[in-house]
Amino acid sequence: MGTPSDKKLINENGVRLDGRGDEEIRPIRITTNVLERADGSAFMEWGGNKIMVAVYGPREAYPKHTQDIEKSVIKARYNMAAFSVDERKRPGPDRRSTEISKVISEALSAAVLVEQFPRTQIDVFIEVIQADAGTRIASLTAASVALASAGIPMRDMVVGCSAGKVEDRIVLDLSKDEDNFGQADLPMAVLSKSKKVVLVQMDGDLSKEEFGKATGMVLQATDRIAEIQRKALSEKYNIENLSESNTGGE
Amino acid sequence: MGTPSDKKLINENGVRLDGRGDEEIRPIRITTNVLERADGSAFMEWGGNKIMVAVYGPREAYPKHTQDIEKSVIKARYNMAAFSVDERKRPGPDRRSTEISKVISEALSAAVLVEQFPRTQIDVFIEVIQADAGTRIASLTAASVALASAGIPMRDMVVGCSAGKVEDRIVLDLSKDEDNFGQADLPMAVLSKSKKVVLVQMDGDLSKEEFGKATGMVLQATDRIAEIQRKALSEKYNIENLSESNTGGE
Amino acid sequence: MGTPSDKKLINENGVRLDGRGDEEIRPIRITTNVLERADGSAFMEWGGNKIMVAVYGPREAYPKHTQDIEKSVIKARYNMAAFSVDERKRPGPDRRSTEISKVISEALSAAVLVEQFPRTQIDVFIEVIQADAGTRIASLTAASVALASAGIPMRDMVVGCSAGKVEDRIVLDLSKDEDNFGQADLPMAVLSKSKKVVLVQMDGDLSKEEFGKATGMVLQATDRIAEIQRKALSEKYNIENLSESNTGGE
Amino acid sequence: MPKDARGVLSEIKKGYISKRLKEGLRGDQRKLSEFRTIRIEPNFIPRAQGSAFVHLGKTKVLVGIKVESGEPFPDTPNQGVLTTNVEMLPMAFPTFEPGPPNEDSIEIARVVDRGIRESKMIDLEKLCIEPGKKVMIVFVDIDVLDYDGNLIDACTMGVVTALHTASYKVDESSPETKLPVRSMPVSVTMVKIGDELVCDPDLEEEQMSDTRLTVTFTEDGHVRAMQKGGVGYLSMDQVKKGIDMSEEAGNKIREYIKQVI
Amino acid sequence: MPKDARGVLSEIKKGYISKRLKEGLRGDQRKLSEFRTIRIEPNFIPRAQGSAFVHLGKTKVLVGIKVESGEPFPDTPNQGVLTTNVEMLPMAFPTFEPGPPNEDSIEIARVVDRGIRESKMIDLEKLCIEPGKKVMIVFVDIDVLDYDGNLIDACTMGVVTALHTASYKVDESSPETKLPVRSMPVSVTMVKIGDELVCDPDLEEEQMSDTRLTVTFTEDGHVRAMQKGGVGYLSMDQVKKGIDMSEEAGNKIREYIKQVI
Amino acid sequence: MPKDARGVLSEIKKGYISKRLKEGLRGDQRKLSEFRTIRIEPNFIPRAQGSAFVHLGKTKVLVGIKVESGEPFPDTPNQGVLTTNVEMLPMAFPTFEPGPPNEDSIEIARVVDRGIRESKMIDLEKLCIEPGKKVMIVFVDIDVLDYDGNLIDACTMGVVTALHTASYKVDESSPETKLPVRSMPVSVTMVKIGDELVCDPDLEEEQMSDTRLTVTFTEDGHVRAMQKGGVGYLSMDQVKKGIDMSEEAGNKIREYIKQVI
Repeated sequence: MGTPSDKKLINENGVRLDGRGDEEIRPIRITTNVLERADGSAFMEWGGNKIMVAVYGPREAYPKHTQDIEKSVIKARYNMAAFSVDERKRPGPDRRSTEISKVISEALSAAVLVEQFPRTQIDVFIEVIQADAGTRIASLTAASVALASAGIPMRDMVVGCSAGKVEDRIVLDLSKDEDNFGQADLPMAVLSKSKKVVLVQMDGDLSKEEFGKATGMVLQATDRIAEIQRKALSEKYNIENLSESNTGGE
Repeated sequence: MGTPSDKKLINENGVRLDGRGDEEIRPIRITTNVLERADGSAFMEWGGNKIMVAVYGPREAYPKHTQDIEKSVIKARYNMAAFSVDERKRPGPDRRSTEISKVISEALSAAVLVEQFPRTQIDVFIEVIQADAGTRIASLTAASVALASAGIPMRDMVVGCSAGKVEDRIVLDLSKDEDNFGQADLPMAVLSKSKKVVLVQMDGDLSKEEFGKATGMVLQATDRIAEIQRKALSEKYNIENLSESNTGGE
Repeated sequence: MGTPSDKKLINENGVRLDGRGDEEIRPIRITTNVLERADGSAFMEWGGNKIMVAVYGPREAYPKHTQDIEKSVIKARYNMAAFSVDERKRPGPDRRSTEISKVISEALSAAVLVEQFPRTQIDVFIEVIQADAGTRIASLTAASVALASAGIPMRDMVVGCSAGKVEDRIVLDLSKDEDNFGQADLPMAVLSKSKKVVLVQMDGDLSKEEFGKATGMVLQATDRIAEIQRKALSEKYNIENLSESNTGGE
Repeated sequence: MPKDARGVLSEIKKGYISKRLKEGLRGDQRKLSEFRTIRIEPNFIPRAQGSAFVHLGKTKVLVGIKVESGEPFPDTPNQGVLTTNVEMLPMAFPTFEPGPPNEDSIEIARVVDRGIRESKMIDLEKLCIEPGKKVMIVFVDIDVLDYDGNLIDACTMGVVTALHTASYKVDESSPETKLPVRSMPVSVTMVKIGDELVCDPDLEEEQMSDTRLTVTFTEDGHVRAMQKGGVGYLSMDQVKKGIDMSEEAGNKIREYIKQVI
Repeated sequence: MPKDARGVLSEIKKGYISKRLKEGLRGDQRKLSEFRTIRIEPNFIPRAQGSAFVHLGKTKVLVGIKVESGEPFPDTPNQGVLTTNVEMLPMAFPTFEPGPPNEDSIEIARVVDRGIRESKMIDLEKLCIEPGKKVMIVFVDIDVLDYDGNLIDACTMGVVTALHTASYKVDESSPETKLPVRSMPVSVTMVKIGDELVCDPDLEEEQMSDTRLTVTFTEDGHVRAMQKGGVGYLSMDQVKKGIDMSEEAGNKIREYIKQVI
Repeated sequence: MPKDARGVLSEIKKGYISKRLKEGLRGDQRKLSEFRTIRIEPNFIPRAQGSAFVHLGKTKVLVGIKVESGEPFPDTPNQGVLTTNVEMLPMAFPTFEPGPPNEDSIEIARVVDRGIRESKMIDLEKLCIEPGKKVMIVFVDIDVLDYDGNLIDACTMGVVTALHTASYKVDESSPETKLPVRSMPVSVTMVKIGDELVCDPDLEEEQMSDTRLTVTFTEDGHVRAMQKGGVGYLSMDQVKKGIDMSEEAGNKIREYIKQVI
C-alpha cells in the first residue's frame, strides 16, 4: 500500500469519495470477440480501467523445451500500454508486470481443462489501455471471458474482485486513490461455482478478523461479477457496442 | 530535414557553398577487393564519406527459420563506426540504422538473382567509417559493387544518388550542411540499365513539379555513377590504390 | 594499478601497513563440500576475501555448438555479489568479470584431464561474497580445490598468488590498499608440481629484474598455498567448520 | 507487411485476386484508389493527453499521446521533442512476438514520424519552456491491436487525430493548453500487384505484393515524406502515378478526420 | 518452486510421501507446521552494512545490505528507498541458469520485499537527508547459494536479521547509525499436498505440490502480505487454516531471530 | 585467437608448419621474433580527433579517437577518462557475428587498454577542466576490418599512433590542443608452437597454438602489462625468454611508429 498520508478517503457523510457504498463495485462492462485475428477476445471496462484481452491457442508450445507432455501451458502476458498511466511508461515488461503475468497464468491454469491439450500452449495477451486500480483482477476476469469466447474448454470461469481497508473500514473494489492511500489491498479470484481460491495476494495491514470480513465480501461480489461475465458471453458482438462503450466513457 | 535556420546555403554568386553546380556530384572513388577474408569487398569514398563493404555468401541461411525455400535472403547490415560522426556514436544498431539496413537489403534483393540460391543468405556488411551526408545511397552503391566483386550473379547493378531542395533550388547530392539545413532530401536508387526504382525515400517539402525535376536529375546522375562502378570493377585491386586514396583524402 | 598518490604503504619501521613481511601472505582457509546440490564445492577465505565455488559436471555441453568433440570445455563464471564491494555492484557480468572468467577457465583447462570427457562441459561457478584484493587468484585456487572435491580427474592442482611493487619494494599478496595505490600487480598461477605457468597477468611498472624477483617469490609461495589446498581436501567437511570460520572472520 | 505474415496465402486465392484486379476489381469490390471503411474514435483514453482508436477495415490501432516535460536535444535547445513508437502487439496477429520493436515496427514508426515531423505539424518551438533546459516532450505511442494490412496509414491517421485533439499542462498547477498543431498530413500507402498500384491494401493484398509505396501529403498539395518498401521495384511512371493516386485518396481521409476532431 | 526444478521426483517417491502425510508424518519426521533446522549467522560479510547467512535445512541463502545515498522517488520526496533483488545463482541448482532474474526470482524478491515494506519495518522517513534531493537507499541483495526448497522464508528471515543488525553512515565523515527498524515480520510458506498444508516445504515436497501459500505476519498478529502461488487452488477454509498455521510457526521463527541479533 | 576461428587448419598443414619451425623457419620465411610487414596510415579519418589505419600483414584494423567533455569518475575527480572498445566486425571473418562485444573482443580491448594506461601514456590530469565536474573523455574505438591473426598488437600500434597524432578542442570556441602524451608503449604478442615462441602470429600460427603471451614495454625497458592467454601453459623460462624477445621486437615497432607520426 502507498504512503501514509493525510489524504481523506471517506467524506464527512461517512461515504467513499466516489459516492460508493462499502460493498459497491464500480461499473463493469465486457464485450467479447472484438478482435479479428485472435481466436477469442474480450474488451473490459471496470471503472476507469480499459483492458483488451486476446487469446490464441491451443497451439504447439514453443520453444519446444517449454512443452508439457501432460497438459497445455497457459502463458498470460500482462502488459501496460505506454499511455495507460499518468506518467508515460516505457514499453516492455518490468518486474511488476512479470509477477502479475505469473499469478494470472497460474490462476487461469486452475480453470482451463489443460489436460485435454498436451504439448500445447494457450497464449493470453492482456493489454491495459487505461489503468485505474485493480487491473490485475480486471485482467484476469476479462481473460476468463476471452478464453471462453475462444471455445477453450474450462472446468469453471475465473472471477475476481479486490477488497481493502480504508480509514479502518473494509470496502470492496478500491478506487485509485483508495489503492494509493489506503491501508490494505486484497485482490482475490476464485473458480466461479466452487469458490476455490485461484489467486490471492495481500499487502497492507489486516487483522485476522478483517481478513475474514474482506474475503467474505469478495466472495459475494464474485457472484455479481460472474453474472456480468455470463451476459457478455451470451451477447453477440456488434461493433456499435464497443463504440458506445467508448463514447460513453468518462 | 533539419531545423529551419538562417544558415545560408547558396553564396552571393548564387553558387552552392562548396562551389558545386546544382547538378554536380561530389568526387566518388571506389576500390574493390580490399579485404582478405570477405568473398567480395569495396571501399567507397564519396565526398567525405568513407565506407567499407564486405560480402559473404551465398551461405546457408541461419537461423534455419530465416531460410526461404525459393530464394536467397539478402541481409545487409548498415553500421556506423563510433568515430564516424561528430559526436561519438555508441556502438550497436539504433532505429535509424535498422531502417537503413532494411531498405538497403530490399533494394539489393531486387538486383541479385536470388532465385539461384534457395535456402541461403548473402551477408552485406557495411561499415561507415566517416559520414558526410548521403551515406545510405553511397553504401548501397558500394554494396552493389561489392556483390559483383564477389561474383554473385545480378540482373543489374544498383546505383543511386540523392537530390534535394536548398533555398528553393533543386540540387543533386546534398552536402552535410545542405542535408542539415536544407528543405528536402530525396535519396533514390535504381537498377542501372532498366532505371527501375528500388529505393526511394523522401523527407522535407516538395511540390509535385519539384519532385519530378529532382527525380529526373537523379536518373541522369546515376548514369555517371554507374560508369564509376564499372571502372572500379574492371581495375585490379592493388594495395597502393587504397593508400593513395587515403593520403589524397580531404 | 591505481592512481599515484601520497598514500603511504610502508610505515616508519619499514613494514607493510598490515604488519606483514614482504613475503608473507594473508591467512588462507579453505573448506570443501559446503554445498548440497553441487557436485563439488569449496569455500575460501583469503585475507578478507570470501569466495564460494561450486562445480557441476562433466555434463553434456549446451548449447550444442559449444561442444568440443575431443574434450570437455571448462566454463568458469566469476561473479561478484552486489554487496561484495564497498559501493554496491549492479548484478550481472561486466567487462572485468568477463575477462577474469576467461583467464580462469583457460588456467583450469590446463589442469583438468579434459580429454577424458569429450562433448561435455564442466561448470565452475564462482561467487565473490566479499572482495579484498586478489580475488581472481583466490577464486582460481579455490576452484581447483572444488574441482578435486567433485572427483574430476586432474593432471595437477592449480595454485596461484600475486606479487607486486609497493614503494619500490617487491612484496607478495597485495592488500587492498597496496593494490589500489601500489606500483605493480602480478597475479600468477601455476600447475602445483610442475610449476608450469597457466595464468599470468601484469599491470604497473616492473623492470625485468623486478619481474624476475616477483615471479620467484610467487613460485615459492605457491608451495605453501598448495599445502593448504591439500589439507582442505583431506579434511571431511563438517558444518561447524564453516561456522567457525565465519565467526572468526575479520 | 511484416515479414512473418508472408506466404500464408494459397496459390488459388492469389490467382483469383490477380484475375479480378485485371478487371479493375478488388476482392471486396473496392476501386484501386479506394480505402476501406474508416472509423476513428478520438479521446478513447481520457487519461492520455490525446488519443484515437482507429478502425481501418479490420485493422485496429490505438494511439495515445503523453506530453511531459524534459530536456531538449543539445542541437535544438529551443524546441520541444517528438518521439514515436509502434508496438506490434502479439495480440494483433498469430506470428507477432512480444519483445522490443523489430525492423518492421521500427520502419512503420519512422515513416509515420517522418510524415508528422516533415509536415511541421507540431510547432515544436512553442513547446520550449526554458531554452536548453526544459521543453515539452510529445510521446506518441501506438498499440497495434488487430492486423489486417496497411498499418502505416492507420497509424498516421490515428496520430494526426490524437495530436489535433490533444491538450496538456506544463505542470500540475498550469492551465490546460491545446497542443500547437498547424497542418494535417495524411499518408497513403499502395502496393503493386501485377502492374497495378492499389491503395490501402488489406492483408491478402499485402501478401500478393512485394512492393509498397507510401506518400505523405499536406493540405497544400506538397509531398512531405515518401517510402518505398519491399524487395520489388517500381517504374518511375508508377511512382508518379502513385503520387497522384495518393493525393486524391489522401484528401478524402483528411475530410473524414476533420469531421471527427 | 522454480519451474525448472519440477518433475524430478519419481512416482514411487511421490506415493511414499503422500502415504506418510496421511498418517501426519513428513519424510523427515516433521510435524505439518514444523520448520526444518534454522541457523542464521549475522554479519557474515563485515564489509556490507548488514548481512546474514541463512541455513534453512539444506537451503542456503546469503543476504547483504548496502546503504547508499541517492535521489528519492518523485512521489515520496521525504522517504528513503528500499529495493530488493534475488539472484538464484547457477551454483544453487543444476538447472538454474546465469542471467537476469526470471519470473521465479522476481516473484520471490517481490513477495519478500512486500512483507518487509508492508510491515513498515524500516522507518523510511528517517532515511531522508534532504527532502526531494538526497535520501538513503537500502539495497537488499540476496544470493541463493544452495536450493532445497522454501526460498521465500529463507530470504525473509535473512533480510529481517540483516536489517536488524545493519548500521550505516550518511557519508565518509558521518557517525555510524543503526538502521531505523521498528518491527519484525516473518513469512511462513506452506504447500498443499493432497488436502494438507505443510509448512516450510523442502524440494521434494515442493515437487509434490501445485499450490503454495505465503503469509507474512508482524508481532502484533496482523497479516501484512500474502501470496498464493502455483497452478492449483485452495478452499477458503484452507486459506484460513493456513493463516493460523503460519502465525504459530512464525512466532517460533521470530523467537529464533531475536536470539541471534 | 577468437574461439570460433579455431580448428580450421588441416592436419597436413599443421604438420608442415611444425616441421619447418623446428628448422627455425616460419611459413612465410620470417624469423621467430620477426613481425610481418607493418603499414600504418595516420589521420585516415580526418573528422576524428585522431586515427590510424593499421595493416599488419593481412590483418587490418582502424582506430578512431574521439575526445569529448564529460564527468570524471568519483574516485579520480582530477583526471580525464580513457575508454577503449574493440568491435570485431562481422566483415572481418566468416564466423564473426554482429552484436555486443564477446569475451574475445573484451579481452583484446582490456589488454590494449592496460598497456596504454599502465604506461601512463596519456597525462590524464591535464585533461581535467574543472575538478569533479568536467574532464575530457578519450574514447578509443577500434574497428577490426580483416582478421589474419594478432589483433592485440595491431590494435595497440594503431592506438599509440592515433593518440600521438590526436588533437582536440575543449569546446567549439577553444583552440586546438595536442593530446598530452608522454610515452610510447608497444605490445608484442607471441604464441607457443611446439616448444618455440613465435612473435606476431598469423591466423594459421594462432590455430596451431593453444598458448599466447603478450608483453607491453615502454621505451625505458620496463614491462607495463602482460597477459597470458589460451588453454595451454608456459614454463617460467619461456615466459622470461618471451620478455626478452618482445623487448627486441617491440623496439623495432617503436622505430616504425616514430617515422609515421
